[in-house]
Amino acid sequence: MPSIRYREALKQAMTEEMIRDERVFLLGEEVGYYQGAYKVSEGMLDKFGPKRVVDAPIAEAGFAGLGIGAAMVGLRPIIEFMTWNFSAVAFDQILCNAAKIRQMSGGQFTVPIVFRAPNGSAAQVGSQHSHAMEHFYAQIPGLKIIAPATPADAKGLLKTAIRDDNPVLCFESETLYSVKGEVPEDPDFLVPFGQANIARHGKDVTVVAWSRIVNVALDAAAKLEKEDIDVEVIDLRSLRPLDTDTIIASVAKTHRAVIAGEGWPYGGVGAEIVDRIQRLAFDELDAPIERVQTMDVPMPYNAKLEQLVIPQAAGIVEAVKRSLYRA
Amino acid sequence: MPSIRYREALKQAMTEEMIRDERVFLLGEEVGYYQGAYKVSEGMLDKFGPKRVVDAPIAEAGFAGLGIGAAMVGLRPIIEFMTWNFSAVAFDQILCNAAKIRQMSGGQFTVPIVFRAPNGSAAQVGSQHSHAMEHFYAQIPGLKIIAPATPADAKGLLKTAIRDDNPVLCFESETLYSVKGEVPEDPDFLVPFGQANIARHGKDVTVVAWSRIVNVALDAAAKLEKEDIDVEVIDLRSLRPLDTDTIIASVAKTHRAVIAGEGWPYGGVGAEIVDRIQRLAFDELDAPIERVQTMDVPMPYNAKLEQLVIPQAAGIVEAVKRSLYRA
Amino acid sequence: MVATTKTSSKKPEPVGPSPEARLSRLLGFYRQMLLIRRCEEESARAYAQGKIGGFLHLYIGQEAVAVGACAALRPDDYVVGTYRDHGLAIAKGMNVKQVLAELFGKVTGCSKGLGGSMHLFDAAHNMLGGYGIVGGHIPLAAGVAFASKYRQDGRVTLCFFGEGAVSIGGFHEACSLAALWKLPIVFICENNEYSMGTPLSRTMSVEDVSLKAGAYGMAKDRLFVRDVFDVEARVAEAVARARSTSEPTLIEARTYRFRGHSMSDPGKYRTPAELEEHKKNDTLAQARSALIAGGAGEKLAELETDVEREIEEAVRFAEESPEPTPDLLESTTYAGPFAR
Amino acid sequence: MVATTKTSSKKPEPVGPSPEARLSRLLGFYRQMLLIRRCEEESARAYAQGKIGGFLHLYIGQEAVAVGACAALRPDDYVVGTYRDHGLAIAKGMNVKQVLAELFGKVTGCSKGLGGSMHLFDAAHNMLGGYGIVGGHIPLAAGVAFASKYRQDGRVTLCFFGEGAVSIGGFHEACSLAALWKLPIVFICENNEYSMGTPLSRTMSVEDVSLKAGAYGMAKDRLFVRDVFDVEARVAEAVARARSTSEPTLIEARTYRFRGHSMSDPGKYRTPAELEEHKKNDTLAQARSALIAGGAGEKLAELETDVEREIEEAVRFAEESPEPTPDLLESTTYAGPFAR
Ligand SMILES: Cc1ncc(C[n+]2csc(CCOP(=O)(O)OP(=O)(O)O)c2C)c(N)n1
Ligand SMILES: Cc1ncc(C[n+]2csc(CCOP(=O)(O)OP(=O)(O)O)c2C)c(N)n1
Ligand SMILES: [Mg+2]
Ligand SMILES: [Mg+2]
Repeated sequence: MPSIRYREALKQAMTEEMIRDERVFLLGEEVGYYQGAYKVSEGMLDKFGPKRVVDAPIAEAGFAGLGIGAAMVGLRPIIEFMTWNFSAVAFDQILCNAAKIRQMSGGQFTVPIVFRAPNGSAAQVGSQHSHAMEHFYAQIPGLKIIAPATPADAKGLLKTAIRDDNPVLCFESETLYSVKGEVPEDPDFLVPFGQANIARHGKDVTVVAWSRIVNVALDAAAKLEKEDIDVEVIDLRSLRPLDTDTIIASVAKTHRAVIAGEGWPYGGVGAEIVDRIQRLAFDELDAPIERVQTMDVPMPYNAKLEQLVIPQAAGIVEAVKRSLYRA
Repeated sequence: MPSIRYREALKQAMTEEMIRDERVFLLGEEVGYYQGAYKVSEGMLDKFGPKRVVDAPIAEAGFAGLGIGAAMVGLRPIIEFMTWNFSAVAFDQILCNAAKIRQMSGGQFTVPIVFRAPNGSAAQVGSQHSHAMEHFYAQIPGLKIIAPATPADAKGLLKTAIRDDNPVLCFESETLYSVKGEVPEDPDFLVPFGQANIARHGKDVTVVAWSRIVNVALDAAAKLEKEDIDVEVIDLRSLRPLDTDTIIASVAKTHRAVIAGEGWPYGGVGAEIVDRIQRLAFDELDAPIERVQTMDVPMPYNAKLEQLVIPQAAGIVEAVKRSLYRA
Repeated sequence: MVATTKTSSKKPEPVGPSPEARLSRLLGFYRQMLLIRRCEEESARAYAQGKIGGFLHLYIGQEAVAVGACAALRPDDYVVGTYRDHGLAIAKGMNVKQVLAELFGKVTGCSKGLGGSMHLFDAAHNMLGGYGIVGGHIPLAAGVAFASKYRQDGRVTLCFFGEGAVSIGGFHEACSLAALWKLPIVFICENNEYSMGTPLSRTMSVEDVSLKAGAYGMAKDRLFVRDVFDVEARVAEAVARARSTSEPTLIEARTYRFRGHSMSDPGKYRTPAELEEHKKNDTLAQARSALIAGGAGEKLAELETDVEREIEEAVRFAEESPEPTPDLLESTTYAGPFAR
Repeated sequence: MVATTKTSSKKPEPVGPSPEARLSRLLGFYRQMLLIRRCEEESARAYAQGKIGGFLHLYIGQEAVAVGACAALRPDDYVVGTYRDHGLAIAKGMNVKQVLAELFGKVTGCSKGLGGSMHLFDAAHNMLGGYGIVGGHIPLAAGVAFASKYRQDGRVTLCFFGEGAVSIGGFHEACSLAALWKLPIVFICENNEYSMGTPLSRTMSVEDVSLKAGAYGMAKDRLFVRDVFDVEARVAEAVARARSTSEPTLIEARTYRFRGHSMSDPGKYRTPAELEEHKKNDTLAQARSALIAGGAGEKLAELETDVEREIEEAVRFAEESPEPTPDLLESTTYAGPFAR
């Protein structure tokens, strides 16, 4: 299997699906002539032309809504936000239209659309450009949420998303775009939603993570291994649907859980996972479920403070030890 | 103490604070000449004139942002959204500006602004008009979130909000506006944030609720009393800050908890409360923490289905019994 | 991009070959307008009886806009509207039964009773829905037109909204994209002088909404609605432009609503005199007089009894239809397996 | 509301009483423009050395806009800008030390190292910040003007944004509100022909951004920036209108950026020839020639060494300053006790 970068895996997914299905097109800021703000769509304009790789002006609510309308009548748009932060101006379109149209039309209209963008912190991009937006969207019924951590999942999950008849939001990460990994070439390689991947098998503590924090959790697991602590790392892959079974099965084995992800502590995906575990595996738990997340403040620009605010392997190590009463 | 309606209590709060402080003004759609879409501001235009009771065109992002800018330079705006649903088009202004400006200016600028509106379901207003928006906003550091359940708290919390130097979001309820209750007349009557109210004392199970669901929880408690189940009902009053101490003290006594509130099951305020309880009172819990919330679907128009989707006393009764293993 | 303009509202040349043809077309228009008027009146009654819940926004007084505009369309053309959508739904060909059943929250309604008054959808008639967030549907309509251009299917999309929507970002972004990408769409602003309780003068710095088109170099038109034929002709012009050269147009149609914003609106913001003045220009009444003057009195009588029968049947149908069942909730939320 | 217009860019009558006065004012302008240019060049170097992180958007080529515009202001007037805010900050009177220290992420920076390049704030100079969400700051600026009108403090607000921001809702809603409520604000669109890598022609259906003013009945002006005096004069006119009659103005200033959108931009979307062509109109170089021609060569030399010293000091200051400490995080998030 060839080893390619996360960003190329995403491009392969879009390219293969656009070859497969005339109705699929890519629209967003700088996706065409500029070759993508983060080069994810590099070369796609040459391949498909301006009809199917569309450069949009800065009007996220406008082109998000435009994509939803196009999807209602049978196209299958891929809408790229330059980053998920900028989807905040399109929040109403996703909340009130993308997620609602199927039900409020009595099931007459579906919205087969994909919204994708890098998410979470990058390097010192500051207060307004570092949001972990999945926590807002995962709450909303009618949407599906994916957060690939590896190049293979980036390709397989995005292809599944493009073929899905519901609105799917794909949360990528600028810091993952250059990461390499083996990726199948089969044009029908699909990764199903709702099936978490056990990134590392272990028996002592379950660490649940997604997107780039999966790698941070694996670092932490490696450190803990030296202290004879055997951590199981679950890569969720999709946040809605959430693979509760895999999480519960793991906790039933380890009896301890730590949830790690970017995003503020209050509520969000992390709290939801805690809620499910305590409800479905109450008698299995030998310790409180720990959470490791972004500090409860806006993202500071200063590099050291930014690193302090973002979840780190050291924080996961501590949380795992707390859950083992070894802290 | 005179008994007045929830909507009048809100008006008293705004009126008293506008008399007290020239910098306070009310701006929103139909707040003036129309006397308020829900009559909360009835008579205020006559009292204060169009300079301080400002009718706005339909441009929520615009006038939310305008309020933030005015607050940065020393005014103290009260921005009324016709309902919280419509704040979705202003989401970016609240997320990226209101909540961020103080920190990203190094503390130079504060944003003393209040956003207020009815929230959650009303009677059959359907898919796009029934959102429980507090779950999105409570996640965001830099904001304070209040959700008064009684006329007295509506007045006291809103007055505290108007005097607060931070952005405060006030979640009201159309179905509470006509509810009557005793309200102090003291112009300096303030209800502090972060202090929950024990709406009913009990020893068997703790039910945590906010806004109009507090009343639903009290109904459930009354029903359960007949079955010799003694429920303690906690009215949170403010969601950020959240009065964790009161919740934990109650759970330490009852050893069982049920969280009840409008809003979808995935994440949100309910999940956050579960997370805090299991982390801080792990050894106190004799049963999984239960949650009673809106079903995980958009709000249907049909009256019976709507009632099925919204949290009801019966659902709280069942959850309480489950937590007592009596279901 | 050239911006064509028309702001007078003088009568255009008669549409159709002969006066007879014109008269029979007027009969057709009158029937649709009457059907809408009666549907709204029955809705109001049913609302008072508690058979309809939530918000109810009546179209009474504005019938000529939707009827005239839809007359300029092919059946395969698309329409997108606001929460004030009953008239548009009927004008686009939807059955009154489906509409009233939806308002009654019945499973036989166009949206299975899940959408309600503000959210009428009908795939069969390319009615892409009524929407409750002011301005939120305008980009969506641009997307429908984008799809037509993408597929070269020759269809045109009409997007309706009130003058209150013109100040919000969704209007601006949709117009910007439609003009930039030359989308086959006609934006129809139904300027009924009030945004809820707020008159034009307090929501906009310019009274002429069609001026907004200049910001996008978009073709525009402006008319004061007095005549359904005029509406048809003006919209037909814009539709032709969209179909032939794929250029968008902004049309301002000055009209007036005879009822409150919604059922809960006491309407204190306008005087009875103002209301009465406008009712003198009721396009429905005028069409009726024209028909009588034109000697179609007999046909008219038939038509009116016929409409009454249709309305009665629709009300009965709505009342007697079953309600939607809980199993619909999850199956309509997601296509395929539920995601939680 | 009358919409005044000027679209030529012919030289206005000399500002100030005498040629001497004009020359000394030009010296002042040149100093500010040079300070900005040099600050940006040093920032670029520091960025390459990894001393500055995140995004860095340079103002090189556009200096005359901020300098000319701020020259038309009183110290107590307000400015609000985008992420491309270094030039505006300095033009409004901020010390280069505070600016560079902020870019270096130091606690001595204007925003304590918490904001960074995109978020320069300075209450002392009424610099209300640089903002990262395109269009998001425009309504906010309208609010600052609203406060001035509310308090009758006679202040004017200048709001800067790029032509890429004109398609987004925030621009439209802010203009709608400012025109409706007659707010004392001047909207300055710095049209540098590119929105990141996208030329004007592919982001807007009209090339003349000032046309957008017509949609609001707002006063407008349009100039091709060749001369800092011209910028000052045109902005002064709009500022006077705002201050005297509390009317907003939309000014389009056609300009050009000599560097990439940000440091990561390879700039493949334009030819070196195009860039060189524009560099010939570099307002900084032209001001310099004018000063020499005017016989101010000596003063010029002094000034330039002086600026060099100021820049050196600022860089040293930024490098040697301490970083912000963790305790700042919570205390800057909330005024008063933390809310969790
Ligand atoms: C974004 C948003 N803000 C506010 C509302 C509440 N609202 C519903 S209709 C309406 C007035 C709209 O007036 P107009 O656009 O003129 O349409 P009309 O009702 O006159 O047909 C308002 C303020 C809403 N639905 N959406
Ligand atoms: C809402 C939003 N969408 C996208 C971006 C990403 N972005 C930052 S600057 C920029 C281009 C802006 O161009 P222009 O407005 O012309 O200003 P200039 O950079 O030329 O000064 C884009 C797309 C953003 N910051 N905010
Ligand atoms: Mg109207
Ligand atoms: Mg630009």
